Amino acid sequence: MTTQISKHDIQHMIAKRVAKELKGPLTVNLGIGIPTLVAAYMEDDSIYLHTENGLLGVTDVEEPDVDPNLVNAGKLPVGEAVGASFFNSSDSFAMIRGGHVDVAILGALQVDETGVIANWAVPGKNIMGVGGAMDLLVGAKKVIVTMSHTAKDGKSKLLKECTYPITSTRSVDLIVTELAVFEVTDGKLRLAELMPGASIEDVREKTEAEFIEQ
Amino acid sequence: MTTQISKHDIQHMIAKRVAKELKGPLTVNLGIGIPTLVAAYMEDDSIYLHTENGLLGVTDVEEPDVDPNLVNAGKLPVGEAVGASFFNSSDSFAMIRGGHVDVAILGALQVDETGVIANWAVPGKNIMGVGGAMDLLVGAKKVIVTMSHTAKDGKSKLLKECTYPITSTRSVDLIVTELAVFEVTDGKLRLAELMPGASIEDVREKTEAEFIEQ
Amino acid sequence: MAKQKHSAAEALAAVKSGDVILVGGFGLVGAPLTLIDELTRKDVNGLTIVSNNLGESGKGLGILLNQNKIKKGIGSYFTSNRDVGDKYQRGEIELELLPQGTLSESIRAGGAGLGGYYTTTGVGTDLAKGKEEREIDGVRYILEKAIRADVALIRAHKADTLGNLVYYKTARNFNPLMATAAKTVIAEVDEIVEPGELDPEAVITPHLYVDAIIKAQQVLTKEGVVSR
Amino acid sequence: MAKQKHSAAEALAAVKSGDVILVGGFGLVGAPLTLIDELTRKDVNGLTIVSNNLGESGKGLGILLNQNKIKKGIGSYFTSNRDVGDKYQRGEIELELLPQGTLSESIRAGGAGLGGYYTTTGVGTDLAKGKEEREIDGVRYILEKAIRADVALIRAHKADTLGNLVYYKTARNFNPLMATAAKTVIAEVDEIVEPGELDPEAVITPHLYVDAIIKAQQVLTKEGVVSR
Repeated sequence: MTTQISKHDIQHMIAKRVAKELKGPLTVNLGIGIPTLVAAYMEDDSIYLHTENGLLGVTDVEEPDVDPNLVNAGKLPVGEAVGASFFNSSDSFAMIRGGHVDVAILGALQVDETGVIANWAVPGKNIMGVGGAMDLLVGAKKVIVTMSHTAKDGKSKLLKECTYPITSTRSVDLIVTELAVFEVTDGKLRLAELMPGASIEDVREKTEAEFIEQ
Repeated sequence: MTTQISKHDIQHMIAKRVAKELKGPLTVNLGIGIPTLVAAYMEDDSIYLHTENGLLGVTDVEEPDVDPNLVNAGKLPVGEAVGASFFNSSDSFAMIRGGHVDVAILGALQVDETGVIANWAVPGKNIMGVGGAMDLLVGAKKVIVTMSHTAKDGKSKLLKECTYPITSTRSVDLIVTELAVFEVTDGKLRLAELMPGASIEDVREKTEAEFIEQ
Repeated sequence: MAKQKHSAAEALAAVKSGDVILVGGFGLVGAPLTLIDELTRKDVNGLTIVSNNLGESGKGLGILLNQNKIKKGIGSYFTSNRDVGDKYQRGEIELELLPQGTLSESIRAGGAGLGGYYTTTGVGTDLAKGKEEREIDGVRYILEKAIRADVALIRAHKADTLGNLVYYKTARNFNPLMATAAKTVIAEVDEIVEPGELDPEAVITPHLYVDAIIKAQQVLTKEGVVSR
Repeated sequence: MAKQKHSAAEALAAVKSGDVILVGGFGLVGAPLTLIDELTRKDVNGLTIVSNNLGESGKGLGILLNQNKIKKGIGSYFTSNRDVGDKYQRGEIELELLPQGTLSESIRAGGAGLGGYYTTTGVGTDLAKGKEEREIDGVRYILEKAIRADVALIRAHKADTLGNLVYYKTARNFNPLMATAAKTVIAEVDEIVEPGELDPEAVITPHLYVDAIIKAQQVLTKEGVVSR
């Protein structure tokens, strides 16, 4: 149907779409992967990036200015904005868990049809890492999920029910894939938008979860 | 028996005796009243005074240097030592409640014969203030109580049982009055020392609590 | 943006009757005197005030008290204002007395999204009455609940225009905690500077906590409270 | 006094088999690399390590892991070291996985003398299994217990000789919390200065928390970990 586009292009298309959602002033926490790419597309000066390892005011950094002790939650080098502040991990998570971060943008392995996500563990493997995912899910005022619409095996990642362990009982607010944008309202998915090049048939075919079409 | 000495002199005698107990390095919190006077008699350079309103490194201050925004827990002007630090109230009480303050020196209205004290409320009056008393009692590694041996009506303040509401179930470690020094061990008072000019008969007569005489 | 407000009245626009209000300060030190003064002029009542003390007789929060605008006080040391006891005696105010460490920890817990916590402070005393007690690893604790509010009125030393705050000496006290635990946080400061002028390592209250800033007009000096 | 030690070995003198040890850092950033290195040379075992992660395969705490000195790991992200999973599979290590916010909050709670606290994080998930759940004011919380330790190994930027500490950028992370929650706190720093050289308003860890200080010899640079 659509011409094959690269994984790189898909990721950037999703990131660009998410960036459109962000109207400042906002404090935003970006997860690892696609969410990190969102920063490059944000156009509003009054969006402040929070990273849970202890910085409000994350910026990009160019190679000559890389500081090994200034990194984001993905352990990638970052810069600090004018007006930034540093704090310890419990103060950082107090911001998250206390509801002071406006938006969290996260990746997910699965989303169910009520907007509950699984993004930290796979059954049958040892449960080895959770990081700040559960904290962000309960604490952020708004949660946006970015992910590919289907898994490597072609199966939908938008399911009737998550088969992986859930991250929180809280429903996310928005889901952006390479095919569609879904809003979650009253525990139901609603197709808000088709992504460039995607058709409603694509979305129907590749979405196991029930969703409202308009 | 002893010649009448002034309240001022009594207070300073008690403060001086308490100061002898303090061998640095120590972090010490001084309560309001007689405890505040202890500072003047401390001779060890490595004693650091903590005040629960947010300063480690309290010093005396002379009138020209008084800063209205630099006070101790009694709201009296103080100075700051070289190497001092400021912190907020919850960090300050985390120090106290987390067991990081070595010694608290407090006043008391009553002490019972197990070393439990009452120092924050009087029955029949409205209960209006507690401040940091209960926090210091549970948290300080060592608690030293300073008080006059008897109340204004002449009755002993060292009682079989407190008639006022207790501050904590924890026994204090040392009690210093104008007549005697008592150590508290295994929930029993032991007379450790007579104060200058006091006789054992004085102490027996004015102490309702059971105590071990040697 | 535009966190900087032109007047205390503008900054207090969101305050309404029935609100729970955190007020910083340890006595007058670190108290938001300008905002308190303005609050006494505002037509609101039924307030719950969370503050270490309720001012002094006829001063600061003491004026608000005498205006009968305070329905309930939560604090650790009401003794500093004799009017509080009189009002309590007459049944005109509800009071909740907390150990000072519990007051500060509960406000922090509110800001950090916690429901409550177990502390040893107060165990076995009159202030533990009605509170759940439990043993954890052989130690007795009581459950204290988090405190959250509609509004926080705080005092800082400097703000940048983004809302980052630093404090001054022992005027810090409850203010940084209160900045985390209210829906609307209003700070009065000595000076407002440009972003970049505060050291990122030394910012105490990051700007995401702060909604409005005004310059202090009532200031504590050696000679007492002075208008400027 | 004499908090300043001449060597990492001297600083670690108090560490013994069976100890619970807090280790600062988020990956290598803010990790006390010199002290970890020395710990791998020390003849101790049966350690419980509380740290966000257990190093990388064969690096930092990863060496200690491969030496079979770690009985139990408490952290939020063991994924950074594949050896942890293998050892766990073979039943050679006990693991307790906590959300990162819970890990940091529990350490703070330990330092503050609390028994535990109620958090919404993890409610309804596999990580809530076996944990007490309760509703407070209509919200579901789980009980998390405080974490306390025998020893904390932390990384700071500067210390004064009294033991006051300041940190550097995102190398701060867990270090100031860990400084509050152990009986013995050992800090490695870039620089040791005289009292009075650190701004009292900007000290992050007041000296009462710190027992020993050494100068860092293993340092994270753009080129990786370098001995100096």
